[in-house]
Amino acid sequence: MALSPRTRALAATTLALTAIAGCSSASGGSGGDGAKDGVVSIDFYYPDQVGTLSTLIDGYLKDFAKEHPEIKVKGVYSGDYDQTLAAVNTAIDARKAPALAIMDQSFMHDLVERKAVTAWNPFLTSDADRKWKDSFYPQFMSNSVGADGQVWGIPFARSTIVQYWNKDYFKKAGLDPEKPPAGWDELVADAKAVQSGAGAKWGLFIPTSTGTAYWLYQALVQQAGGDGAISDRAGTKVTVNSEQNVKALEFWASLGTQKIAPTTEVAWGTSTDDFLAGTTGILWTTSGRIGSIQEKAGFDWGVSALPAGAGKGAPTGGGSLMLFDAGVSKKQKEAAVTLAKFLTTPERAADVSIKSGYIATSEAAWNTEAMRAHLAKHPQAKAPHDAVADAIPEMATPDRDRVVYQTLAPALQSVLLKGADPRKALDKAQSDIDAVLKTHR
Amino acid sequence: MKPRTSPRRLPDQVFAYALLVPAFAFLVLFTVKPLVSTVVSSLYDRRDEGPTLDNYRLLAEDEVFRKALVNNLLFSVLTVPVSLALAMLLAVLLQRALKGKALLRAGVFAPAILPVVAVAVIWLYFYQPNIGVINEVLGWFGVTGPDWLGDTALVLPSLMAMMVWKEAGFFMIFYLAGLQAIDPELDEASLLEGTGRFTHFRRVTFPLLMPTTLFAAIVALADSIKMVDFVFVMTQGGPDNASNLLLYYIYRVTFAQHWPQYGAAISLLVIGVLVALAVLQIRLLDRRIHYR
Amino acid sequence: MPEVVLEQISKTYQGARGVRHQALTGIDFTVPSGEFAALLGPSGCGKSTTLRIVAGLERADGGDLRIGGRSVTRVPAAERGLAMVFQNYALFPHLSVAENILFGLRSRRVPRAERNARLAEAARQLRLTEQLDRRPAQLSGGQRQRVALGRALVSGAELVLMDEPLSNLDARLRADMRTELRELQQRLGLTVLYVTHDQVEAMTMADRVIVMREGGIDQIAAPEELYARPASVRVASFIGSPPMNLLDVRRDGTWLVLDGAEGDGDRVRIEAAGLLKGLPDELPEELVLGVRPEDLVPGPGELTLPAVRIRDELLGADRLIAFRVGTRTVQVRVRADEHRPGGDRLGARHTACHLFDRRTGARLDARRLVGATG
Amino acid sequence: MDRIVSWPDRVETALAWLAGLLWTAPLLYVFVRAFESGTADLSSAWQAAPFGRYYLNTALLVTGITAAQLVVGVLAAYAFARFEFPLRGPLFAFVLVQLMIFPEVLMSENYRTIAGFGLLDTLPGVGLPYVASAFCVFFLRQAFLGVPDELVEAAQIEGVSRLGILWKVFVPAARPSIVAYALVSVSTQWNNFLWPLIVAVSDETRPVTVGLVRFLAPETGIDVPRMAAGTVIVTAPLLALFLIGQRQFINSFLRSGIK
Repeated sequence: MALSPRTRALAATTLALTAIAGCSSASGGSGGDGAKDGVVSIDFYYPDQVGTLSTLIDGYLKDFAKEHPEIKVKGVYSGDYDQTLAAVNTAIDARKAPALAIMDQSFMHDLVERKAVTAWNPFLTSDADRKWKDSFYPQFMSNSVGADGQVWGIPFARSTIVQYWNKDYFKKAGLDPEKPPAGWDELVADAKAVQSGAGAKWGLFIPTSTGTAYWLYQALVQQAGGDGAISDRAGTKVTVNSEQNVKALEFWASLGTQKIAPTTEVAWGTSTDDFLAGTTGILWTTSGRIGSIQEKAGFDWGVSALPAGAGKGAPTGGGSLMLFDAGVSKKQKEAAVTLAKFLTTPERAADVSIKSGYIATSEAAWNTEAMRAHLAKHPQAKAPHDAVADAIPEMATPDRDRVVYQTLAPALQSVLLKGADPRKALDKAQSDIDAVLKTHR
Repeated sequence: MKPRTSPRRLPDQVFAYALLVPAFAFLVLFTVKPLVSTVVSSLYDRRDEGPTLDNYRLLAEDEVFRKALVNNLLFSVLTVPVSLALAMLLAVLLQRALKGKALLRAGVFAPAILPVVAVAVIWLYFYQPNIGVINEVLGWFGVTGPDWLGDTALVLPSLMAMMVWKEAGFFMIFYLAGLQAIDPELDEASLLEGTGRFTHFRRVTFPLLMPTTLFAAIVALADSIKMVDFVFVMTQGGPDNASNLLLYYIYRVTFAQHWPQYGAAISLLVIGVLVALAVLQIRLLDRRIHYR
Repeated sequence: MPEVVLEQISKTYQGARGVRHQALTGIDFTVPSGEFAALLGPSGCGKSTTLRIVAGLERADGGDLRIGGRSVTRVPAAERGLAMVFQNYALFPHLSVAENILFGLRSRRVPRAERNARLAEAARQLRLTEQLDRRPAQLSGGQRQRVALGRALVSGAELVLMDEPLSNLDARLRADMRTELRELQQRLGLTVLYVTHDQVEAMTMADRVIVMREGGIDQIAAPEELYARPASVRVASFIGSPPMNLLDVRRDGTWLVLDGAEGDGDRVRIEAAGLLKGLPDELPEELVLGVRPEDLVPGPGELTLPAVRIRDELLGADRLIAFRVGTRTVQVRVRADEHRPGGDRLGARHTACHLFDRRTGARLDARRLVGATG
Repeated sequence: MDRIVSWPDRVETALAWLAGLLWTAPLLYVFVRAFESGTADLSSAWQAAPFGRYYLNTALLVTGITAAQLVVGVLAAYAFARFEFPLRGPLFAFVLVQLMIFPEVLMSENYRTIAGFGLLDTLPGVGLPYVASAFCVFFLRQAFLGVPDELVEAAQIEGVSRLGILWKVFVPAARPSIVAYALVSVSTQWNNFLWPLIVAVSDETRPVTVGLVRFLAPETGIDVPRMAAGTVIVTAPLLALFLIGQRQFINSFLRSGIK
């Protein structure tokens, strides 16, 4: 029987609509208690800021499935940290939160305030559990723990800022290629030498992008002798206009006025490419870039801890494993803890470090055989380990997007890119930030 | 099919309403209802306590919002006419008898079908200050190119140029359609009278394309506000909020900062501006076809 | 002195898939200054292309075109000193009547005072004074036509090209405009090249008609000559309403045998010794015999056709009677009151009969063979 | 038509080619870079993210939304174009005003609505806010108004029902407009990014645009061939479709009477 045109159209439309509707059930999630036939299902969101991490985690998840048939993990690669936060927020609103996710540690206050995350403490009851928790570097744990002692994050893909320098340029400029600048004066002198003596377009790149300016600023504040952490442990008290803060920003701005660095934005994402292309002689950026620079550099290069001034040290950064609450059952949380322990064994921590450039999160990881063999081959990889000794916590506040991205970063940029007065800019940022944080105290 | 008998036939008016049910159901669900709840939501503070006008008070002082608003106005006011003017020029050029016309049309139109994010990815690379293509090309001529996206003064114009590149081909199609509706005899009459090309364009083609222009302007204006995808890929609103745009700011406030109440207040302001513009344009549309 | 001369003008179009289509082959004609010439032919015959080549809207592939003695083959349209009235009038919908009429003068930067004077004069002549502020959409068809004409007139060009300018008007208006146009042309002494597919327009207005067919010219003649002595079967069948009766015949000694009749018994034979007298000996076998409807009378004549009356039709003053001759139908026009009873014969005078060579379609004349001009 | 070629003609031709070059050069560049080491970059990019799945999602979204918009829009446009009923003017004005209030501006509340339906991270969740398109209703109404009355009356005399008239008279007569709208809608939805970014979290629901950005998220700096390869993967199919169907595509625009 031939269908009338109208029936055909109706059928086609119905088909199209059911096609979309049919896919609605595709994404399960951790809803319900997630347990079926003794198998617990959980979602695990993981970002990848370096391009190699997602492949690594996919591999670990396969191993985990073999070792723990009772737990079914659905890994969701969720973009970068900001996108992961947005994705997790969406999932929380849908009450389908992942049981476990790698989150930027500095999101902690927002997540805690919104009661989105669960503390690890209730799940760390045995001695072995506590030993596991204590195995991580205290520098990394320092901003994973709230003022009340609750543990919110387990370090996983952590990093810090290090200094890369182009040894070929140093040689050409008549500098000692094995001796990176160790203080601000040397830094400026070496940068100038690299420009005039080796023909580098720029001497020094310190990224000024909206998303990361605060992080590099923390290091400069620390070096200026101030409190590089900027925020207190509760995240509600922030100081950005102390003498040392101003001094740090003045120094940073002076790089531009001395034509060592551009007065346009030094983009976080492409500054490594600029270093690799020989645009700049020295680059400050995350330790996570060691791997890709090693792979791509067509010249001799070195990496070290940042120079020191009145103070010393750089902030840590990167992601920690966090437990989520919305729609996640106790069983699923326990499964998530099992997964977290699996992902953070010294062997895997060493593996993550070797293959992605993140810093191995415990001393035990640095002492694994794989790591030793790696260090023997690539002595540069030791630099972040040394940097960790002086590491300070990453600035973290509630309402981070407003405080850091919308207030502090534009204030820094207005000085660095548009020549505003550092003190005025920081005073204004201070009052704006206080106004925002007032509602969170 | 069974024959229908007329007594059971719905009156025309009822039938018409029935036809409108699906459209209005969705309009109510995804326009009216959210509009109302946006109004309500904007009257509550972050902890959902209220009612209060705090959000609006904040809006008046919010420098980031003011920047995003000014940026977006600049963006719309410049990209819409420039895109349309270029589109018109391209249409006039590519409407003529010309070898390879189809190829050229396809080439100019191609960027229009690319997703904005793909366009953004491409241009992000072109705009790189030290390793980007544009500055490399400028370098051949001994010009040291600026930092297109890193300079607070250049970032918005750079983004505008990119969007004009993307959109002009799209509106060119509208204009090609409009040009086809113009009687070729009119062009020939001008040709015989010795009317210069520019005069002919100014006195004949341009006025006759006015209806197309108004129609395209509505679409272009809407696009200039809702297509902010490139901000995500290229600048995240920076540096120093120089490329922050309204919808991107709404997104950040609502989702990154988890502050839907304040996001609602901003949305309402944007909607107010949009509706005012829409009403204005519909008025113009109403009056448009005097001579048809 | 805008005399228009076309010499061996040819034009081909690039069709789909590179197939070239010959639109015009060797067009030759002259329009003397001050004359009204009509290009007449069915659609697709190349008359519009010819006009557009003269206008400069299209370029000829070969041949020479001279206007007022100057070769203009490579001269842009605007510099040929001519005006054109388009089929759809080419009025700018967004401009007023006055602006439309003055459009070209503004382009040519004619001073304002002179513009206004010319506008007033044209508007007066064309009775458009009241409508000057209106838009084309507010005008009637005839008024629009006059606006288009007005634009041609104010240009001051002495050569005006018209492309079927009356085809969008109703019958009544068309008849009025024909007279008006002719009068205007005469009064202003314009040289006009006029394209039409309507023979009535051509015959009533033109000093000279150029009949075109398939990219070539069939005949160039004054309307009377065209009617009285069509140069070919094609022209004969195109001119006149109803057109000339044409019968395929074969020559058999002094007889003409009507083709297409079945069997010997029905074969129609016409005694034609008088008609054939004086024609050359090498006369072809196969001929076409043509007689106009008004040249046939019921009853015997110098040439007599056996005929059977089948129906008649009253056309006001005239009556059109259909006869069957052999297997063919022949139309006869008589005065309406001349209602003679139908006999079984039709007669015609020898001088009213036309003979054509069936193979070439060319007219055969007593004194000489008149070939169709090619 | 080949007219007499004057020097302004030559200038225009040169300008046309210059424009063509300016508009195509960036794309050509991307394609050249994507293939600079054969297909290696392409295959590694293809494997780096589930582009196949993203494509499927985009295809389902684009066809589903466009089909739904057309059904809803055709019905509403028919009502506005053909029938007299109380409040017709105000209701149509309401639709017109909605031209400017697109779902993105109301994303926060639409998000709540979708979350309330339990449709977050589902394809219907991505598509539903777009089903009623004011632009579609407006555009099709214009097209329907152009359908001659005689056609409708002829059908009425034949005893065709009102829906039958819609299907047999209006829809065929307005086909170029419907096709043109469908093309605009497909291209808009293909482009859509912000709303899916918010609603679609997992690979099972992400459309290509969101997938591309996720694919590029790693901040390793700019790897041009890889980026070019990803861009080619995302753009090539639509470009190919366009090149194959460009004549119909442009023609349907031209015939739709967008003026």
